[in-house]
Amino acid sequence: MNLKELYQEIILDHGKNPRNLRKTENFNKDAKGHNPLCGDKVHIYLKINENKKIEDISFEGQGCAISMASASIMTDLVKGKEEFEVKEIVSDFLDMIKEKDKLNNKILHDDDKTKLMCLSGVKQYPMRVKCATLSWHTLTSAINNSQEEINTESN
Amino acid sequence: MNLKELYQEIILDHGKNPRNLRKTENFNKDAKGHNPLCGDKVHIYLKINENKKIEDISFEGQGCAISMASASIMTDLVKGKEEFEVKEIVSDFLDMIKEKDKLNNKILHDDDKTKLMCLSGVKQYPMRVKCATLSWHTLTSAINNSQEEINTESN
Amino acid sequence: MNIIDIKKEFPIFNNKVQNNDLVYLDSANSSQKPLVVIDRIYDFYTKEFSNVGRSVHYLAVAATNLYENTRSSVQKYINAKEKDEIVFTKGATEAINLVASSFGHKYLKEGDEVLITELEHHSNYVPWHYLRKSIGIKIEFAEINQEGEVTIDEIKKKITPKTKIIALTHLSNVTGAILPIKEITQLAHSKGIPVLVDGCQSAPHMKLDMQDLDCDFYAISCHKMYGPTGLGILYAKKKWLEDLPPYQGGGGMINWVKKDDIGYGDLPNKYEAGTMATAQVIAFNESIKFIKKIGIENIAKHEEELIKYGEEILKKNNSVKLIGNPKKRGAVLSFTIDGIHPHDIATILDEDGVAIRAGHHCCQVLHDKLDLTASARASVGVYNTTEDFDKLNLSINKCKKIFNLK
Amino acid sequence: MNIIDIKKEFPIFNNKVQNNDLVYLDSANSSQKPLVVIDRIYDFYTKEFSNVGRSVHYLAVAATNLYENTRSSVQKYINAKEKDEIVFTKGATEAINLVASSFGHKYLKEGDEVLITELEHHSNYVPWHYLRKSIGIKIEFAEINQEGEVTIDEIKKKITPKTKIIALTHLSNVTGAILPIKEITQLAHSKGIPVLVDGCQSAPHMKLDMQDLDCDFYAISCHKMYGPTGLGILYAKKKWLEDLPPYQGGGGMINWVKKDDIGYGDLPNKYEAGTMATAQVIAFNESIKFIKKIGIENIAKHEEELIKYGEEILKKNNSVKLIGNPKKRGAVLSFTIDGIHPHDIATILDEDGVAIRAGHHCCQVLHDKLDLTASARASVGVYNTTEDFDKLNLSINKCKKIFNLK
Ligand SMILES: Cc1ncc(COP(=O)(O)O)c(C=O)c1O
Ligand SMILES: Cc1ncc(COP(=O)(O)O)c(C=O)c1O
Repeated sequence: MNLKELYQEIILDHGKNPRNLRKTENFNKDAKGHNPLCGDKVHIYLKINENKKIEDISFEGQGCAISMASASIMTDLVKGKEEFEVKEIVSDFLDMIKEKDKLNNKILHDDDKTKLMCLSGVKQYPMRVKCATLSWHTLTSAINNSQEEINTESN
Repeated sequence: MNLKELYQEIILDHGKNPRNLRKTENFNKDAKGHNPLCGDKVHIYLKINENKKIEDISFEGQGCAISMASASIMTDLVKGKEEFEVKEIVSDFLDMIKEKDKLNNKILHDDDKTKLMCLSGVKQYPMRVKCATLSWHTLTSAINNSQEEINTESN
Repeated sequence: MNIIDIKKEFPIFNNKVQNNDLVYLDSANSSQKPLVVIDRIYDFYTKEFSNVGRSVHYLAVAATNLYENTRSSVQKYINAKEKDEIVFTKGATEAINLVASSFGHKYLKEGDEVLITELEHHSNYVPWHYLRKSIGIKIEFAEINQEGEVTIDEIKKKITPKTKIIALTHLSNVTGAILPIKEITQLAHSKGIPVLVDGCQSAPHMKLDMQDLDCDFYAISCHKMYGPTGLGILYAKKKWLEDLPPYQGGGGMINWVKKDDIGYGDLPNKYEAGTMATAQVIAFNESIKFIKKIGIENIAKHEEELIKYGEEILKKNNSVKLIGNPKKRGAVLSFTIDGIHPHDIATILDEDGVAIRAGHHCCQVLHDKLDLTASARASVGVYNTTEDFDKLNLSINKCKKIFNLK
Repeated sequence: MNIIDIKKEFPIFNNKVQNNDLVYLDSANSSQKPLVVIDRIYDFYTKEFSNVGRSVHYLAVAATNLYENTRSSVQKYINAKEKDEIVFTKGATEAINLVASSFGHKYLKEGDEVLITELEHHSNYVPWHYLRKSIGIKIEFAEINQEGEVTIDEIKKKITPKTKIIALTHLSNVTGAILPIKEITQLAHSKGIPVLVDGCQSAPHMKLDMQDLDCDFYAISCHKMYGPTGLGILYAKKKWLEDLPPYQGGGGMINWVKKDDIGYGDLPNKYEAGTMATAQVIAFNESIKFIKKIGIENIAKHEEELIKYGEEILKKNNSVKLIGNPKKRGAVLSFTIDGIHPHDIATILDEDGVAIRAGHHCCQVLHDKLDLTASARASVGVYNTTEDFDKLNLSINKCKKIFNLK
């Protein structure tokens, strides 16, 4: 295991000073996520315009460095993207965390991918994978407006 | 262990042809006993006169050779005795089966004691002790007319 | 399949019991354990022990993975559709109590009927009796035929518009009858009735396929299946586990907890309250591997031959009366001897190292029906041989001699 | 008492965990097991295995005696008045569920109050919540004071004429507070209210005396007490066990069974339905012997010194905030570090072989009250040393460095 890989500077920075940690005014979609084991919570707010573009995204929540950094980086990356693009990014990220070596989507720039890959250190810490994926599952739920609260216990 | 001691001729005889296996007419006290583990059942009937003497005793029931022989020998021995004597015999017998080497009561004749000691072979078979004592516990219950059904599970 | 080699994997047979070789014919009560299972418990406690699910340190993560591996193995072994359909309990008894309580309190009301059979073990009767007492449901008994079987026709006859669940054994622990579960489930489902199967006696001896059987609930007892004591399994279709309320409440089964309300966790955590039998679950994976290594078909074939052999030898013994005569007899042979009570038989057999069970085998309703207070039962596992039945027969003859029977 | 010798009796410490010596500070979650206990399980399965209570053959008789011996040992160890007051369960969680269900359904009705505390583990809250849902009882929470304790005065304040049972922990698994159970029981009994004590955290660390405490119910978790997983104990006064209805139904707990009615068995069988955790019960006798050999007073003294040492060292660490400040702290030390989430702490500590727990420790109500989502917890057993706390502190400093804290 490699703590340095897990707690890279960028993770610590985003964990300490999360971007988009606020509540979007006039959000039109949202969802809550929760990890019952450790108590981590996240609430994602989306403002999607008529062209299905994410005009704004923000989140509120509490959690460990990994989960806060993950939410922070995620919100940064998907802002301005279109819904179908976001879905592809999310599933690419989840695949990467689960098993793949790298990100394969054609949407993100290489430097954004590099940022995201900083979260891959979590792969060596099975109990912490949930921390990294909570906000991503919750984003999917918000987009689908499925209203069901995301609960990483089962993921 | 010693099977020959357990299944002595006298036990086999009483087991096969139990004495007093009937229901006393005009009985004035009775009690039921039951061993839930093996299904053994016994119902004891007493006719006790105004002088507290056991005029008649009988039993109905089903069970293994040990339990039938024990009930048969017991009923034979206590018939005609007075209540206080019977109580002493019962407790002496139960003590013997539990821990003592011999019977100490002054009521029974030596040849009756010998008969009773035939049941002591059961001491080497802990799971079978209940078979030998069921009718004795039930007799106590009948004398006390406690109405509670004897259940050897806990004894 | 070489039985002698397999028997060597069970250390219990290395030691004499009261100077005799052990002839263990009490596997329907509980099976002996192969060394791989015992070793797994030992290794887990000596090198890897931690509680599961709750901590993030190395040992806890490893233990949690091992624990969940067993769940996956069980899922595959019984061909359940999803891993989440496997719930660990303390035994088959708890598994049935769970269903009776959770299903019963949600779906049963006064006058509703639960259909069980005369073959049922007390574990599949008492939990329903509780509902009879508390809710006022009725319990109907499908009756046995001359052979000690319960037929599909009998089930058909006993289903009424008020039947809300059918709960029945897969393999009788007394008559050895194997019930036509797949047909019964089809029939029941055609009338919208769920089916619970008590699989205690079938699981160690038959190939299990939940998706083929299509039953709603299936209860398994791990200690009868070459596994550790203190562990059982409830298989339940996901729709039921999602739909029914949880059973016991405690740590690990919640989602969120406030002073005024509580949200329950997802499957299968919802049904696994408190610290589970960690070591036992982890070791049970070895039981499954053990069975798979030999092949359940080979085990079944071996046991079938054994029981046929036992049946023949006992039929030739003029004092012995076999109980039940099912078309296909599972791994048990129950019998009585006129003139010798089953407890006396068991005691005398024990003197020769022959371990059988005597009593009502937790089936008093069945014994009442057969007009018996008790019976003797010889039951087999993968380690038994025809020689064991020879010894049984010899010892029975000794009983007869002691009791002066011919 | 020589801790190094005692530590040698726990084989887990012979192996490195990820190249580190194991610093096990997660005993409140589950304790490690001494070799005598592990060996007992091994020997039982390899040489003596049989199911208990049901068969009359030699192995079954021997196993039954061993099983009952543990019951006697437990009785003596906790100074219960009678052997029949000891009921084996699958865990403390089941023990509390049993009482909540059996007592609740017999004695509680809408509007009645159950008094618990803010310190309670979910295992001593969720089962009462079920009754809130099904019967409509109310659950009152005795509040903690500044130090994280629940005082007798607070209990007095929360008792009303509607209080029907008080259920509370003996030793908090988060703040380490030890509650004045004897005084609370006296107070409660003076008002005719029975008391259930969750003894999970106290049993491994304190001398227990049921007759002195005089509580009505006491729940114990054997795996936290150097015993096997999958086993718990419910102590209950005989009058309650006689009075209350049984919990689970199945084999072994009945007296007679007919198609239309069932009679339940005597104590303690009435509460032990189905095949019990035989091997675990038998092995737990060794746990008790192990504790008795060292002496619970010696264990308590050692752990007290340890906790005092840990408390001092952590108090000196400027970033660490201890949770609770009870007059006498039991074997747990919970804390937070401003700027580092407990899960990050636990992961970083784990890298050095330091195993602690992070989370809400199944006490969400308490964490809400303390305005925390999670905390870190170091807890000790007889095998811990002051060196373990030195290592903990070193690793905490490593966390701080990674997170750029001073
Ligand atoms: C205070 C307390 N109560 C109850 C429990 C539940 O015990 P178990 O999980 O062994 O059933 C625990 C341990 O998890 C505990 O610490
Ligand atoms: C047919 C049947 N059902 C249920 C049970 C109960 O299983 P357990 O005692 O393991 O809970 C048994 C075994 O005792 C059984 O044979």
